[in-house]
Amino acid sequence: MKHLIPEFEKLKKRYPAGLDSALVLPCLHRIQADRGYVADEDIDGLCEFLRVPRIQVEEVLSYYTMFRRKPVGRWHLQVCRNVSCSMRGAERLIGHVCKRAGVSQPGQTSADGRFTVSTVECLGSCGTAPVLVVNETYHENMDAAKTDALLEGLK
Amino acid sequence: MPGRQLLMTFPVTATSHLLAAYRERGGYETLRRVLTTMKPEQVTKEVAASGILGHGGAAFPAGRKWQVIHLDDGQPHYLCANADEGEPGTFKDRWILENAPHRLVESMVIAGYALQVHNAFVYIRGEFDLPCRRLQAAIDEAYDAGLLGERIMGSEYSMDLVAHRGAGSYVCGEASGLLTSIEGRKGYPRNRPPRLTVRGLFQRPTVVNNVETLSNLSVILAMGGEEFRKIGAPKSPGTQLVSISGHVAKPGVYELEFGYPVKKFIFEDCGGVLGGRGLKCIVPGGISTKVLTGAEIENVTYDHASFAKAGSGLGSGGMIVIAEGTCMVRLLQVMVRFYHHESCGQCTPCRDGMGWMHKLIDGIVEGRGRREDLARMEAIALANDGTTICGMGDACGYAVTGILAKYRDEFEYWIANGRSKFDGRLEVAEAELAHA
Amino acid sequence: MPEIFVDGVAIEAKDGQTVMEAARDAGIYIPGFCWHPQLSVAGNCRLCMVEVEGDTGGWMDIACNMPATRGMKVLTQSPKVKERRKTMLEMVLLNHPVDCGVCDKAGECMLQDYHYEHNGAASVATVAKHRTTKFHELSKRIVLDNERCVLCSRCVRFTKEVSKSHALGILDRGDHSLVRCDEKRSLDDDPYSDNVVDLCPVGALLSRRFLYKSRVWYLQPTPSVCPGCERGCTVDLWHRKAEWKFNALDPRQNVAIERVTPRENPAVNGPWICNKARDLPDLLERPRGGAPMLKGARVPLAEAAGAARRMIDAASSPVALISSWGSNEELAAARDALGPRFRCFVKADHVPQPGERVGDDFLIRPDKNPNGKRARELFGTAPVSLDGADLVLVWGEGFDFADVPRGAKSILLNAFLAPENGHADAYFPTTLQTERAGHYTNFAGVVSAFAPIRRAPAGSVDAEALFGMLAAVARVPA
Amino acid sequence: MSAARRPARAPYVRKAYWNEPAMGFWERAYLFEILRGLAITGGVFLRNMGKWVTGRKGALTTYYPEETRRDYARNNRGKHVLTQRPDGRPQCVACNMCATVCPAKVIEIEAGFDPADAEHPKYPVRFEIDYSRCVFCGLCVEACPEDAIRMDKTVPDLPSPDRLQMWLGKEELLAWKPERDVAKPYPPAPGGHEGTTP
Repeated sequence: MKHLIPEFEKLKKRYPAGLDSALVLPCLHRIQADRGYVADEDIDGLCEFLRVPRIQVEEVLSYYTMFRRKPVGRWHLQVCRNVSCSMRGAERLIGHVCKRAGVSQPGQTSADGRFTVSTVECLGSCGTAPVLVVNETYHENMDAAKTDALLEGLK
Repeated sequence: MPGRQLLMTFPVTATSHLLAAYRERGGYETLRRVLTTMKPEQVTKEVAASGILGHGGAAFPAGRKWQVIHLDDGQPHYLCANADEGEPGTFKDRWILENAPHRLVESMVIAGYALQVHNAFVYIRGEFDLPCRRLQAAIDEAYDAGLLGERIMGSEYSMDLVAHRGAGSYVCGEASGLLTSIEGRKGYPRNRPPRLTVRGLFQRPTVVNNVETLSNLSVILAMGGEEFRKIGAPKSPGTQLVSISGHVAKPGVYELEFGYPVKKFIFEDCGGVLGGRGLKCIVPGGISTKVLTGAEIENVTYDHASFAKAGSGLGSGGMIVIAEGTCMVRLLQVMVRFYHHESCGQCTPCRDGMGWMHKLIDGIVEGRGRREDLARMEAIALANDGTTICGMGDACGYAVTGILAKYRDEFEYWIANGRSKFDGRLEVAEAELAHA
Repeated sequence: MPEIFVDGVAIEAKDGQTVMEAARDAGIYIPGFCWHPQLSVAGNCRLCMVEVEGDTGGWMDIACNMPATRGMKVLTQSPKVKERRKTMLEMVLLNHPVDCGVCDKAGECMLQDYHYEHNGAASVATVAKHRTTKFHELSKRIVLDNERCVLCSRCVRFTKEVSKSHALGILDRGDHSLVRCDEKRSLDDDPYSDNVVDLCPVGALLSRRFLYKSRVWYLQPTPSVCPGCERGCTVDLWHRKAEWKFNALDPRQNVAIERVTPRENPAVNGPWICNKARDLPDLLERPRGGAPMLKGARVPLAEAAGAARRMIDAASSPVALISSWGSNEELAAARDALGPRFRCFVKADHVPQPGERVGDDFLIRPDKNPNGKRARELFGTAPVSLDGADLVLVWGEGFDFADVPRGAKSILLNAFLAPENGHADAYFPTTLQTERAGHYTNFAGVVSAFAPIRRAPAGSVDAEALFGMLAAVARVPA
Repeated sequence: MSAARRPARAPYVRKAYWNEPAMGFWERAYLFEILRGLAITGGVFLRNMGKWVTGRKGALTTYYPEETRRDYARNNRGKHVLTQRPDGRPQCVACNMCATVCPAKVIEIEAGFDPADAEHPKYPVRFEIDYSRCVFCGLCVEACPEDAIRMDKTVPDLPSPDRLQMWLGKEELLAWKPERDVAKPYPPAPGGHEGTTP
């Protein structure tokens, strides 16, 4: 993460002076975007940069669902299974995505490391449910045919 | 569109969210007027006069919240827009962030000026990818155009605005949890007192308002508080962005003037229930409000007083329409699973109660249910009522007691027969979807 | 000074006090797991819910975060409050294993007490308990049983606010939350870590030292003072009650220090002590000296004392090295006995060991002896000098016998087994602070008392008495 | 407490009971009753002695410890046993409930920590019962939360001139054959609850 420090320095300027711990979340987001997950050495580097105790960063990483400590498949497929999505066919979609991605149930990574499938709670896309998020991009109003076409394109 | 439009005033195109398009619509003119002709106290007075209620769920008058801040107390104040829209069924703020980010930015500068804030934040859901990018782009545009940063529009006033991404936690949508999250810690809500307007972000006075509430500011300042008050229902001035989803033909975000008939809205503006089925019930404001049956919303109009009379609330304006034949046991299971997943784990009744309820309802669905389980779930919901640090305990309580009170027969049927009274599914058949 | 009413009793609350503090000061006990007088308010156990009577109906909130305001009417025993407590305890016990039988906290567990007092009913839960890690090693000294944990966050707040090691945190969320040490295991380096064991309201945090050693109701605390440094923290030494003494098992356990806990003392250490105090058995239960000796030969006390007397009589330039571990009483006796004839120097019995924290701004002081201040008051602060001495009286440890001038005689008073015991011309095994009563004066002048927990071993002699024996001779002017 | 400070009390009146035995003249004369008692005692003594001298069975005196009685009641509380898990380790978790409840304080347990066994991390390293002081009250059995200690019907044949030899340790207490205990089979029969199997 050392190469990101200039970027973090720039970010720091827009936050209140001296309150560096506010940068924990933005920095972790940036690190994860860079590496795909947050590694041990990133935590060390971040603690040193922001002068926050290590346990605070570990707590944050474990508390928020978006942060990962381990790498996931090349394409991270997240299907919302909350009320509105369930009402528009998310339960069907989860089964379908699992089948197409080659995993037996959500939470797993396919054998070839291409897909990781997980279920999430409400992504704020209830009006365009069901929603499938590939890495960070929303694909809304999904059905079996659209899913097939989408997954086809993800190599 | 039903009633008067304040925010959704323009056709959404590929460029309508950009600064140029916003300026064409007259954007940032209000800010210029405010910065050049008004004193901070006057702005607050206008907002108080408008009587605007918070659009985040608690419906607290924004003006009253602001008046707690003492501008001359010698310490920094912070302003925070709550864009952590995590309530299932709600996606109205997403519409603003995607399509009118500059309106939020302008309004936040106005609010910041009124509260003499020099550091403002938009706490935006981490999952919102496109809204995050659009908002960040808008902020960058605004910085480049001198609408943010040092000496805004040539005035003496400076403010920094940051789009701060959350990382996936429902509880961070609660104001104090949100602030704790900005501080770089787990999003644990905090005990009151002290109120956030006394000791909020980094123990400084902080105002947290919903994105929609803040976005309305430039409208209020443009037309004047008294004028704004005339729009909508008597005790609920203005409009509400309603996000409607579920078994409805035309889901999406609609702007409703307060006081609009709900039944008319669902059946005329939104095209009625999906697949031509009857209306079973609606969840009026995100899943944390009590459900209202089709009969109960017969004469309800869309405003706080009317919904309170019907025994529910507007919440965050996320309406979920539920069609006839939907299994309420499964629906509650999904809701309780959500609450269990999102409980932050601070307070005992929520931490343990949600897990307990989740186990109980899973047991019912798996056929191990007993009649006492329903009473137990109600007792757990009651134990959460008003006993937790944040409102999540109450929220779950509303959802559970609301459904259990009105659809108890479905639960008893499942317990007695080991299967759903209907087909046990939440979703409509694919054929019906295709029909829609 | 707002006046509030708790259960109808008028109470004067101090300014800025919460209802919880005001009520406790007035002797009204409001239960709570997470609240601790020395820690910040977390307000997460929700057990201290009280009802406040208002003009427009009452309201309920937690007492620990409720500022006492004038005229407030608080009810701590109303039916609503009792019902809430009962439900909260039900929730707490939902995933608690209730394995009191094997829990070291049983007998002094807040959850046990509260359950008996405020709930008392059998569990209403029909769902399976949530299983998580047991005996997770938080540090070399502490194990954590996550199933017993009630997530009150006292330990976390302790490392954040008091010991400032920031070692502990709560990972994950909801009912899967786990108290954990950071991955660098900072708790190993926290010299105050064992306080979290006392802080834990249930038996989730356990000391490896005390793990399964004894049930607490077999033990009794005796007030004592930690001799680990000049802070002189007041501690309780827990040892077996006389009526529970073992007949078949190891009789040494009947007199052993089973554990050490802080004894709250706002003037010295508050409710905390450092880990060195927890390890007092290591310091005080080393092998003992045995019997008095003359040049390595065991002799009766009277004979050794007589020989020592003759040595002192014969000496022309005797030097005494005074122990900074002597109690105030012993030091006074030593001055009476030795003062007129001896040149006396105060000696440091113990110096910081490698790896030990030398000093900090919390409790640990650099001088690792309990009574150096009093000793220096009585015997001066001059550095030790043995020039021209023909008799050296050494009291206590920490002296290298190679430094005794050639030809000089030596008298040694030492409690522990050491090679130099046999080298000294006269050796007296002395008693320890666990075998006699006395007082220490700490670096700030606060005097704390300690009491015996057991009888002195046969052959050992109280230093105070020994100085009395030697005094008769020593007082004679040269 | 001195007599002066004792509060004044009403004089003692003996309470009369409805079934008060009424003594006749001869009984109140005492001497005859004493003689009658001596005759009974003497008669038993002579009869016993006669049986013993002639080697016949039925003498009431048992020459303990050379001779012990075997005709204990079926539900006699005799020697303690420690029940075992299927792998033969004691069921005891060293919770000390038995030792705490014991009115004679004859049970002493030393606990050990076995981190490898997550379900039963606490186990007794030593478990000692002093039969010289045991009163066979059975409270230890009542107190045990794990059904780890029971009282066998056998009698602890522990006569010894030395008190220290009357301690039984864990190994002796564990020398128990579950199949022999018909009152409470162990491990419990599947489905049925304990104590009903003949």
